[in-house]
Amino acid sequence: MTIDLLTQPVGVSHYLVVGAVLFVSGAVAMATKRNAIGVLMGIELVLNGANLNFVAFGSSYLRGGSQGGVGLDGQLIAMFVIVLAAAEAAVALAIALNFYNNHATVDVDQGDELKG
Amino acid sequence: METAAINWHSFFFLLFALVACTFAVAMLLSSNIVRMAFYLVISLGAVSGLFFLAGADFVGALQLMIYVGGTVVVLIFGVMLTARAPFLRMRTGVAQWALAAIVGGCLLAVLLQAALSVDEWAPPSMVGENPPVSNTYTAAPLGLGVLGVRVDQLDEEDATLRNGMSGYLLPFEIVSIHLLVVLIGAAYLARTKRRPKEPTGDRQETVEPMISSGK
Amino acid sequence: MAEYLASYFDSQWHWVAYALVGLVQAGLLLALILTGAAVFIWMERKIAGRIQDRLGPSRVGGRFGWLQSLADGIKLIAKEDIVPAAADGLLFRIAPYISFMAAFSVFLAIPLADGWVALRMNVAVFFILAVAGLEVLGVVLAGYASGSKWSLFGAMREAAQVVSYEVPLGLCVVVPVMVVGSMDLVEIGRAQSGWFWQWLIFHDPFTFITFWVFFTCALASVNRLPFDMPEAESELVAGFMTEYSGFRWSVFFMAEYTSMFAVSCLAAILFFGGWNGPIPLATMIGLTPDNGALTEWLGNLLGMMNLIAKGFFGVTVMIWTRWSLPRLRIDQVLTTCLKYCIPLAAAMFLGAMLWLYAFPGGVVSRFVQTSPVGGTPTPVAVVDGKGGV
Amino acid sequence: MVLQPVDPALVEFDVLTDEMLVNMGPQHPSTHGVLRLVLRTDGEIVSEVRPHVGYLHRCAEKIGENVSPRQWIPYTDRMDYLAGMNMNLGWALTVEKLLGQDVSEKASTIRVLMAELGRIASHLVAAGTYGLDLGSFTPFMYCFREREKILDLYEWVCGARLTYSYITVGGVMADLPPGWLEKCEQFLDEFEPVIAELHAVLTNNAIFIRRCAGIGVLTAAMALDYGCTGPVLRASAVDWDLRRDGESRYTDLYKDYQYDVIAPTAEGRYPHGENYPPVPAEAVVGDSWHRFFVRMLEVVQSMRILRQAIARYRLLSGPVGEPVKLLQKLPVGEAYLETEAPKGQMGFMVIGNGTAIPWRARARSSCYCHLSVLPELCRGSMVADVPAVVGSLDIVLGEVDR
Repeated sequence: MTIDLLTQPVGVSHYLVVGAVLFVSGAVAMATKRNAIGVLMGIELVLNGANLNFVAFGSSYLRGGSQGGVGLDGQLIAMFVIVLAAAEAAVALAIALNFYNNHATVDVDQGDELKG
Repeated sequence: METAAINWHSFFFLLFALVACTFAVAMLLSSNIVRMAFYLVISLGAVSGLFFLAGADFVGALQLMIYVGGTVVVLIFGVMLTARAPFLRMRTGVAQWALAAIVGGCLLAVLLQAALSVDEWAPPSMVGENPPVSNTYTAAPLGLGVLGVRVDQLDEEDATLRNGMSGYLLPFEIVSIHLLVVLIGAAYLARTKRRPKEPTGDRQETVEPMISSGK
Repeated sequence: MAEYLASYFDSQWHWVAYALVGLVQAGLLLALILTGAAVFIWMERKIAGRIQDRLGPSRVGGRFGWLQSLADGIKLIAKEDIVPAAADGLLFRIAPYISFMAAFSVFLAIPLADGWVALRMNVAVFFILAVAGLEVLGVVLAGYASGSKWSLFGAMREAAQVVSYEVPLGLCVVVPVMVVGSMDLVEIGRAQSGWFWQWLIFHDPFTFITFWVFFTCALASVNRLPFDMPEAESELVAGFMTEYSGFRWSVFFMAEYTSMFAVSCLAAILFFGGWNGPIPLATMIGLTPDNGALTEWLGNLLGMMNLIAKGFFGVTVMIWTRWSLPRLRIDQVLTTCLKYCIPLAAAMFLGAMLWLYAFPGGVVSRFVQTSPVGGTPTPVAVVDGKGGV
Repeated sequence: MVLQPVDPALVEFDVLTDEMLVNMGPQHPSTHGVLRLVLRTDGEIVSEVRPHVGYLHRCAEKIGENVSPRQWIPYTDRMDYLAGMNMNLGWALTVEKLLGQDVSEKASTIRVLMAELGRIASHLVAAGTYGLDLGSFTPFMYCFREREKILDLYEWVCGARLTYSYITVGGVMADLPPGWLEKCEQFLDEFEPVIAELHAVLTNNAIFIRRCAGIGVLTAAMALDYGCTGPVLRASAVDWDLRRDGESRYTDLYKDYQYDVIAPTAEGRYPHGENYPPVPAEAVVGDSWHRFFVRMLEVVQSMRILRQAIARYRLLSGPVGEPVKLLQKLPVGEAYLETEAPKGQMGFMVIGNGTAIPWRARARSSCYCHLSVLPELCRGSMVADVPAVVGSLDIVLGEVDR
């Protein structure tokens, strides 16, 4: 199957595989990184994996020219995601900075005041 | 396979895909925050290459501009502001890594299975020996799509269905207002309050936050 | 060319042909840019010399010191490549190439003449802005990876400055895009063919002012005086380049000159007619596609000369500015952006929009003249054809 | 690790950043030599500046206690190496005061010529390097082009371009060569239009004004407290010039010349201000812009004095006089004299003990005092303002460290 993927013309599945790898990398990064900014980067990666899927589903080109899938909505949603992610990064960064102001570190494991 | 056609499209797809995946994993494994940012940039850049290959030029350029150009610079900015030691490292425990690896592996398995199991998503039998360089107009349809005119739905016979795609103008505006509020909030949040340092010993330390009286 | 080459290969090896052709084209572009950078460095030194009442380089290569850049280059390559002990080796080594790559990639989408473009994109303007913005990454990484405080200062300044100036730059670029109705630089160039009063800078008063805002922001985004905050040599030693030496330093240098040329070319295409000269000389003497492939080629060659001459002129103005003005302070640079450039650019955007609304005749005729080019129906044409809009 | 309660006394900053200690110098393009400034910065804002001096210390004063006054003349050249003639003059006058010796009128006139040329040369360096500090390279070349002409004149007189040892105890080493005065007049004629040029590229340049007007404001009281002198003091609206207000042994040199002491009024107006470029609205008396402007105007006054001195020299005849013997015995006693050097008041002290070698030789440098006011001026400014302030104080490290 893998060999097939390498030699076949590129289709939606190819993009989905790449998207899956990015998504999982991002998700694991979110789980393992202790640095708040590292977690943020994980989120970016997850969003990108999802974006890749949207674009792939929306691309008529990857379907051999036939219409179908989500059409332009794929690109439109990708656009929304990118713009929102940029704003989200700014907000998350502000939170990280504030966290840093209060804790003098960006280690998220230190933010445990609310723990019983 | 008899149609083992690695055409140029496949070639560049494989190249970009490899770069994107490699650096995504590298970012995951790196413990140096600046290198992580750097790997993330390369990964995102390669993803934008994938967008171009999928015929989504506008989204690809948007990705380069906003994601790679903007977001990551902001990230690096944050890194520099918050890194006390020049090259900050924070180690994650082995147990946590193991757990994450197991969960991540399972997730990947499920996703791959999903990606490869639907026939409709499988590679088209024939893209053509030499797919043309994509020079379709992507910006205009997207703009029209936001306004509710869907050029890709024109084949739809049912006009109500065609126009039923009422566009994204309202959501777009709502989101942009929302983002404005959020960004102002972020700017406020990032400000900090601090006490001017007490004079300590011989050092004169009355820090004036003003820059200077001149223009 | 690629298709021609590919026809010699089996179908499964077509990608090799594409890769080869891609490499050749990239090599040609690189040659153009590196030669350009060498010439610009020589020009800068010569012009600076003349402005400062001295000769500038005068010995290497016989007269005028025209081989000075080559001599400098050889010297720089021969110098030791020092990586400071406190540096992050990988990032330190790779940063200059990121900057150069970004500056270089801009030329992928710049049409040197009608249709002479490495990668024709329908979102070329947007792509160029996006790619040019990547240069900041190399600088930021260099500043951070150097492990030097001066470098870090430079990197912080660069990040703040370039991110700020991208906003007015984008707003300024939107104005010609709006006037022409396309983000394709080839379309924008074609829309300005004819006499020089067809140039977009003379289209209306708003585009005229937009150009000056654009030029100011371009100066800031390529870090030239009076906006050369990241390397401000009298404050930050050499800013992000402090720890660099030898070849890597020269790569940064080339990136700077390349991006200067890139924004000049972009300005030329967006506002000064691109490859169209002030008088339609090529059309007058019959160097048009109608008269055959050779005349088309010659006409395009003339157009390329035109564009490069305009780019050179832009670079010359930048050099002239650099050697005439003192440097602003970083807060003043940001104030200039936020207080003057952005409102001005936004006002010009609105003004140009109203102008187009008030005097639609000119722009409509231009649009009809230049809209769908080539045989393939575009989605826009589909919309028009079906009367969907 | 705990959240701090809101306190009205807290100051709001943009973003919390780490404080950095940054070494500016001793190898830095804009510290004018080997000055080392330790900056404590918070982002771009400087909270503290500490000058560290001593990198150019050459024990000149100690050497002065082991050589005769005339032998020490070359060491004074190396104090303010941008205006060596003025240093020579200060030391020569001080020793003459101890010896009670007068010099011929011709030698005095030559001394005025040399001292004012030196003032122009020094102020040209100050103006040029100030442009350089603010990122403008071209005025620097213009200034040095003019300075070269002065150095040519000096070379013709004494054979040296930097360390002259020309003015010496008891007079000058030699009379002016024939044709020198014409050359000097030619220089003055050529230099006059250049000043307007410099005003155009620096003084009146909008960016230049934004960079230095209102930056590093030194109030008159602070200037007096810190012992600032020379153009730095005058720019703070203190009308004080030793050529007019100093000791008679020094002021006698200048008493017959017409010139203005350049100092703004407390409102920032200059004498005969209508002849000069307007003072920008942003400028505050005592800021970097005024310090720069005072020097530019002093150059004009020096040119006035030079023209008068040339006319005066033409009327004089007779020999220029011999300097004192190389190993002239000094009387028991001490003498201290301050002269108006281009950078500020340059005081020399000599204590004789009956031998040819002074018991004590001492120099009081204005730049040292100017350097001490630097932390006050730079506190709370931005990193880019530090070179702007250092440059406007016009420090020369050879004089600070001696």
